Amino acid sequence: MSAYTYGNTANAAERIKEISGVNPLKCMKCGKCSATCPAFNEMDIKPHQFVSYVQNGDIEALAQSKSLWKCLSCFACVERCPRDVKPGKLIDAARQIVIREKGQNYLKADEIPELLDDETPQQLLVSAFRRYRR
Amino acid sequence: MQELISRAKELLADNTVARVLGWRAGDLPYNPEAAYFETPESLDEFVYDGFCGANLSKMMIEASKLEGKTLVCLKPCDTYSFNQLIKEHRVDREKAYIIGVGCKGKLDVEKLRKMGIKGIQKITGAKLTDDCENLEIETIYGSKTVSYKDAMLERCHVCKGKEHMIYDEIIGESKDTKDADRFAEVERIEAMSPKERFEFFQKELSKCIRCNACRNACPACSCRRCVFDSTKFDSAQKANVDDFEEKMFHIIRAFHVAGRCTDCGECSRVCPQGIPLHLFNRKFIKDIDQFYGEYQAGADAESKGPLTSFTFEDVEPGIVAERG
Amino acid sequence: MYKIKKENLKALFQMISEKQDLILPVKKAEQTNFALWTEDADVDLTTLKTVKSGKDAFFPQSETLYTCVRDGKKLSVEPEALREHPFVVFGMKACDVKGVEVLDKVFLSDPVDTFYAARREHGTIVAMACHEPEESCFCKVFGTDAADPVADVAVWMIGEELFWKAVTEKGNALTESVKELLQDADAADEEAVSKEKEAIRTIIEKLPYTHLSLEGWDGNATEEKFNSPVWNELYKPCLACGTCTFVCPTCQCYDIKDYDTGHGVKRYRCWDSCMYSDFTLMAGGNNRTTQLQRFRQRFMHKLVYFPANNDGMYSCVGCGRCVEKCPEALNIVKVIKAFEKQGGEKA
Amino acid sequence: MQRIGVFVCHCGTNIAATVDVKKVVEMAKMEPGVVHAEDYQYMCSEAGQSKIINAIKEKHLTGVVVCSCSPRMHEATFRKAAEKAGLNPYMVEIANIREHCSWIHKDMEEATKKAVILARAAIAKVNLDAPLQPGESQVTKRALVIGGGIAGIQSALDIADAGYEVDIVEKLPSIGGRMSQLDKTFPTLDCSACILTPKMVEAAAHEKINIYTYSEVEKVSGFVGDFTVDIRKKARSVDMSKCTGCGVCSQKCPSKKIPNEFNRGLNNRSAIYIPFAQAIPNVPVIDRENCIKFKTGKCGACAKNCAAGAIDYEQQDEIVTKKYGAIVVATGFDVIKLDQYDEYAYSQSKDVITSLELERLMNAAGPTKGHLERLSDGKAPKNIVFVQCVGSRCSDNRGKSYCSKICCMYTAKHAMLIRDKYPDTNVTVFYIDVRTPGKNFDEFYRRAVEEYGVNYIKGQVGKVIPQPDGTLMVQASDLLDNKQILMEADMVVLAAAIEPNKDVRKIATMLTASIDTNNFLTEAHAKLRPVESPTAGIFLSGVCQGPKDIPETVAQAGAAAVKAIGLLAKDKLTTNPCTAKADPLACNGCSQCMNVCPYGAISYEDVQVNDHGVRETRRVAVVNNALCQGCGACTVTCPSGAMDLQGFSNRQIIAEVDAICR
Amino acid sequence: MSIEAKEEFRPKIVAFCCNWCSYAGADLAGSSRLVYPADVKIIRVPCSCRVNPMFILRAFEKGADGVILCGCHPGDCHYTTGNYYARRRMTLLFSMLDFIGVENGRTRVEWVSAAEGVKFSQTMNEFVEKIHSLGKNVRLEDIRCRN
Repeated sequence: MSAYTYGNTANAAERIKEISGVNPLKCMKCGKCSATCPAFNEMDIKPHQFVSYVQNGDIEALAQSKSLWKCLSCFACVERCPRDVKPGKLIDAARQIVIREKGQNYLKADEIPELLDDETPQQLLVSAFRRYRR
Repeated sequence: MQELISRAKELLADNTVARVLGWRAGDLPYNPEAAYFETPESLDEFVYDGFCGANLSKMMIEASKLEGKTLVCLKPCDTYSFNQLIKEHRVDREKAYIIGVGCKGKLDVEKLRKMGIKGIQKITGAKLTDDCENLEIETIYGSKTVSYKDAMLERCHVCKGKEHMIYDEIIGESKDTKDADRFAEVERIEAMSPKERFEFFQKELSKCIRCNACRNACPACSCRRCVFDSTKFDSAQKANVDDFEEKMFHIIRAFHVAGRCTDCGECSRVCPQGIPLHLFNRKFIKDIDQFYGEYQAGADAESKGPLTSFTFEDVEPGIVAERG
Repeated sequence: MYKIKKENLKALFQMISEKQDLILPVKKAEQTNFALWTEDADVDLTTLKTVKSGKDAFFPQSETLYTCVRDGKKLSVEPEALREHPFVVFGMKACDVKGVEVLDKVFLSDPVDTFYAARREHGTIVAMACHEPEESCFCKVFGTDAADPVADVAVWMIGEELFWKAVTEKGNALTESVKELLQDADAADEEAVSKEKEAIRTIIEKLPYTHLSLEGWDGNATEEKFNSPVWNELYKPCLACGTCTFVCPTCQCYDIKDYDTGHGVKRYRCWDSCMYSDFTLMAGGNNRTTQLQRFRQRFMHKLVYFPANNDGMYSCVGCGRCVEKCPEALNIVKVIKAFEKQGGEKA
Repeated sequence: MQRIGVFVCHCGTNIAATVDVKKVVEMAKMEPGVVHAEDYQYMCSEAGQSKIINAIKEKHLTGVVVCSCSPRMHEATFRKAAEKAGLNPYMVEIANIREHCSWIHKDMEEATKKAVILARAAIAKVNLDAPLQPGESQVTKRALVIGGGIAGIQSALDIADAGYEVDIVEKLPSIGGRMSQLDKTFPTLDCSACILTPKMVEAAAHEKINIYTYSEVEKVSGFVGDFTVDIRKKARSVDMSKCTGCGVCSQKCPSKKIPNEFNRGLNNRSAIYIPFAQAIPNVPVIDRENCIKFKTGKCGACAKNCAAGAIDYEQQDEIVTKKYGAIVVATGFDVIKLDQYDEYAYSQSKDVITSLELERLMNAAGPTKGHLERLSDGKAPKNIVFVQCVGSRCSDNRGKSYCSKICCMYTAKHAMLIRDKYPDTNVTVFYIDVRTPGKNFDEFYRRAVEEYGVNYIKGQVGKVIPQPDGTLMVQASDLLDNKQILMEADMVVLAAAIEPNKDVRKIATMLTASIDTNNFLTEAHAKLRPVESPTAGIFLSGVCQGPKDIPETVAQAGAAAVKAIGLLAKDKLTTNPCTAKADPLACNGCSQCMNVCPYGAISYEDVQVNDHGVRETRRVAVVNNALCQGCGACTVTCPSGAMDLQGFSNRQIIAEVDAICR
Repeated sequence: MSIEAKEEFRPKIVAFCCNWCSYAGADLAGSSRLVYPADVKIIRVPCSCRVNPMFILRAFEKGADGVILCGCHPGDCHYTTGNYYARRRMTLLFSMLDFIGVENGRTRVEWVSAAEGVKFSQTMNEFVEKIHSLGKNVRLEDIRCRN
């Protein structure tokens, strides 16, 4: 079905835009996303840069970035973005693309109980399921 | 009826009125016609019974131009039309002496025919004073008994009430004949799919012969020159073309009387093809009630009609698509 | 004479319509009118009077005469083809057939109306006797026998059977074409038909209008009737609608109009009514400006002008449709009676 | 039948590049009534117009169709040309084949087809056109200015100087507007009051200017040249003719805890008050909602202490009805509410303020007498952070989509003033872009950076977090350094977006002036008629039309005044001849048209008619052409079609519909 | 197949536009080069209240597949109240057309100001799309116009 890889930049960028519903061209580069980001310092590609990476179709770099996995999905950037660009959604979409590319490497329902510990918040689990199920 | 005649004679005699507008007995048991009576003697032919369905208020447009007052007999529902005509300056209140006549529901000979009754020779029970539930009908093909209710015009089943909205005096008792929901039929059609609705109206309207009886009987359609007879819109077509003309005629006619139509039911009563034309008017009335608050045209002679007024918060036309 | 079982009528209609168009009373939305027969048509032979008479079959309410098509500055005119496909009108009553006779006088005399003539030529009328005449009927006044209609074929519906009698050549031809469905009638059947005729005639004698007198109404009465004061009151309830004219089997007035199709014009004619305020409206105005004049015109035409020009033939056939359908309960009978009464008062 | 000429404009390549104009000419020639058709490069040019004029003369044209740009652009041009050739100007119709066709369609064949159809519709309409004669109406030689800020004052002064009477209606107790609240003005740093007050005084003293303060426009009727306006003079409770402006009443007033609007609520005022020292008129007003006398019936301290006996508790609102020829709208602006911007802690910390509040804090007549101090503890702030674009340039529903235009400059001004007066204060400005298009603007901003050491950081502030010790933690990003910044501040100043005054919608509705989605009044043409409303006789002055700084506002105020003067200088106006007209023979006299007419232009008269031989007296509708504006509401209400609109008649519109659908 | 058939259908759409707002909005859409299908043809009227139901039915009679009326936003009428009347009239008319079984997507009212070129073009794009999905108007056309 999917003929692209995230290396196929044009396709992958389109796919990210489609999944996230975000038009990166709306960004006015104010940096409020980066300003609000609690994980800013752990990221190699900063949230505001994420937008231009998608815009430029440089998805390979995103896929390889640490940021992809450092984003907490707290959505502060989504909340605060004055231009409706919502970098958090872009990151999330990029993450999904990467995950899907990994093919079999999904979390299976049976495996979950073992992985559970009491500390994990319910909400996180549910949202993880929603995002990473097949 | 006798009381009505004596009172009319009195009013003619003391010159309060110059003429009486009522009904003259017909040559069949069910066909009285509207008539003017100018002398007390002529009133001997006066009749008022269940078959006097015609709404005389529209005739008052012409009567208002005559010298002197005209005594006009108006049933409760007719008085709504009269009020509306006053509002539109078409009749002169000062030229009318209104006797509100009692009404226990008007009869529809077509209903009798639908029951297979033919060769009618005599009907009893149709008089206002007849205190019975049934009509006794003698025909060439035998006698029939029919319940009065079953022979009533459609409009009487959704009667607006037995009160006269305007009158100088009232003669005769009226009966509440309402036993059906006024909008039930409209709702039934609304519930259909668009295709079914289209087929329903296509079927009904294809019967239309463009005889203009509905228009000419309608007290709201009182235009001196109807747009469908004039060159104002390049729309004066007389053809009974099923695919458009008839729809155009009936929609526009209903639109022109929207907010002014009192729902007197004359259009459906007079239609020779039995088209339920009142459905158009009632649909507008239902929408108006729902969108702009309940409004009964002719309940008074002053209020602004719903199409000549507005509120800032009116619903958007998109509601039609939204409600599906 | 032939007969056919009621239950086989559908097969009969099917057979007729294989070769010809079949027009007969069909009930649609509770009203019965003449219409083209189709497999699923709700044929209604019991209703005595269709709302409109069957005159549409020969003189349709609206018909295109020719079509102009504009292409740039070029204009082409395409006349409408005349009727060539044969058709049968089934179930007209004696009065309706008489109505066609009246129309013939108008449309077949010089100049001949080719559209009408073509239809008459290709149309066969099967007329049906009136099983149960009604109180509004007064065909006898005009010499019509509802019990024995004069048409191409006459039929009687008695009990479960329909009796069929070819009257004219056209009638014979039609009979031939459906013969395989018809059975020969025997003496008992002839007897039944005679009985039916008698029964009808007996009832007609009892009808309230049967003995209506037409005395004083003829082609010579123009002056007297036209100037009568009776009209002054009589017309007043008239709504000026066209119901009476449109249900009438003999009214033959039409208007000619153009319909703009956007790329040309379709010239069509459609029934008009002398009751309408725009009837015969011309650039210079209207020759009849009041409803009184229009009302008078209709009845004068039926009872005076038409007989004056057609050897005494009235253009009313006593079908009683106007009696039934006038929204204000006015009708030709009331007009005749009003004059009768006024005459009586005078005398 | 008309003799119609069709003129197809190429508009250079604007039309000709997508519409085959030759084809349009060829097709137009096929239409009924068309006796002439040609195309030309620029129909609106002198040469193009003379083509029309020549054709009218040579071919005896009775109607003209120009296929060109929008009629809103050149209808008047072509009508004038026709008039020059002796043709009634209303026999000209425009087919809009540029804005409605060539500019929006890419495919030549498709665009040409559409252009042909649009031409056809216009030809069909001209075929039914009738010559129309415009009427005349009087001009009332007085102007109304709504709003008494710098825009309104300037417009009023200019109009009055030209010799026309002007009334200013100001909602607040004093004229002066926003500018009176400002401390200094950019880029010259002169004192706002010093330059505004003389203008206020001049306006008050001008013999042609009449000022209604504490008043509102209540109702507007009429039309260009002849507006009738109801002005509600709200009860001041002080007799202006007696009051000396001594101010004793305010001092004696026991109700003193009312937030002072003039100082943006940073301090309090009394219930009877003069809004600010330079107020004009210098007459107090009783705020009845907060006055003890009005609330409880007891008190009356002001009346007791007023030597002039000017206090009048019985005073009632008064409605003044006056006529005006022109109306200038100068309703100004406000800053947006910040309650939706929680991240900046505006409602959580007293030390997060708006720039307008800062103006008051820095003003010598302000709540702190001009000392810059924290509102929470009165301490001098050492670190001040400015946040730009708060609510501006937002496409979410919290803010405004537009740039408020003035913030970059006033922030530079504020930063500079603070650094100048308190050199040991650190000033940081977080910006997205610094926009300085204006004379001496960029120089001004550079001075702030280069000479005053203001720290400009590119990057929006993400969050302001009030700390337990009363300081504020500002979290932002430095986009150029690609670093996240956590900065401690004592005061945060937000450059809140500006928005049109709340009342403008109400006023626009009364004036039937159109308004855009941001509530700015719409100009008649974005470039060519920027100070006029599309509604004739209404002119736009100042920020009500769009964000502006003071010099732009004054310039526009002057321009609006000139337009108004141009109108008032005329003795008579020609009225639109496209008015309604009733056919007395078809009129029923039902009054429905009268009920819907917004101008009261329809009355009923008993007239003698001859209806095809029937002579009678009938009650029929009569339209007053001077009052009718040609909306057409009556025409649809009329069931018989007796009421029709000249120039847009029923048959014409139907002919257009037919032409389009065929 | 079906795609081809769809391409062949070019709807006829009549747009009545108020001179003061949506007509100017259409001009703005034009000068901003905001594309919408050529199927839309605009008729200029002084106010939305000038539009008679007869015009709309006439358009359908003559073969229009959709009719849209654009006027000033409620409250912004150049003539103060015109669009309020238009709003009531059109609401009732559309409801009636719906009642007799005419697809309710064929008629639409949209308030578009002079400043809303984008909205104008968006509206037209949407409307044309809608008409495409409804196909040819067969329920209100006078078939005499077809040949």
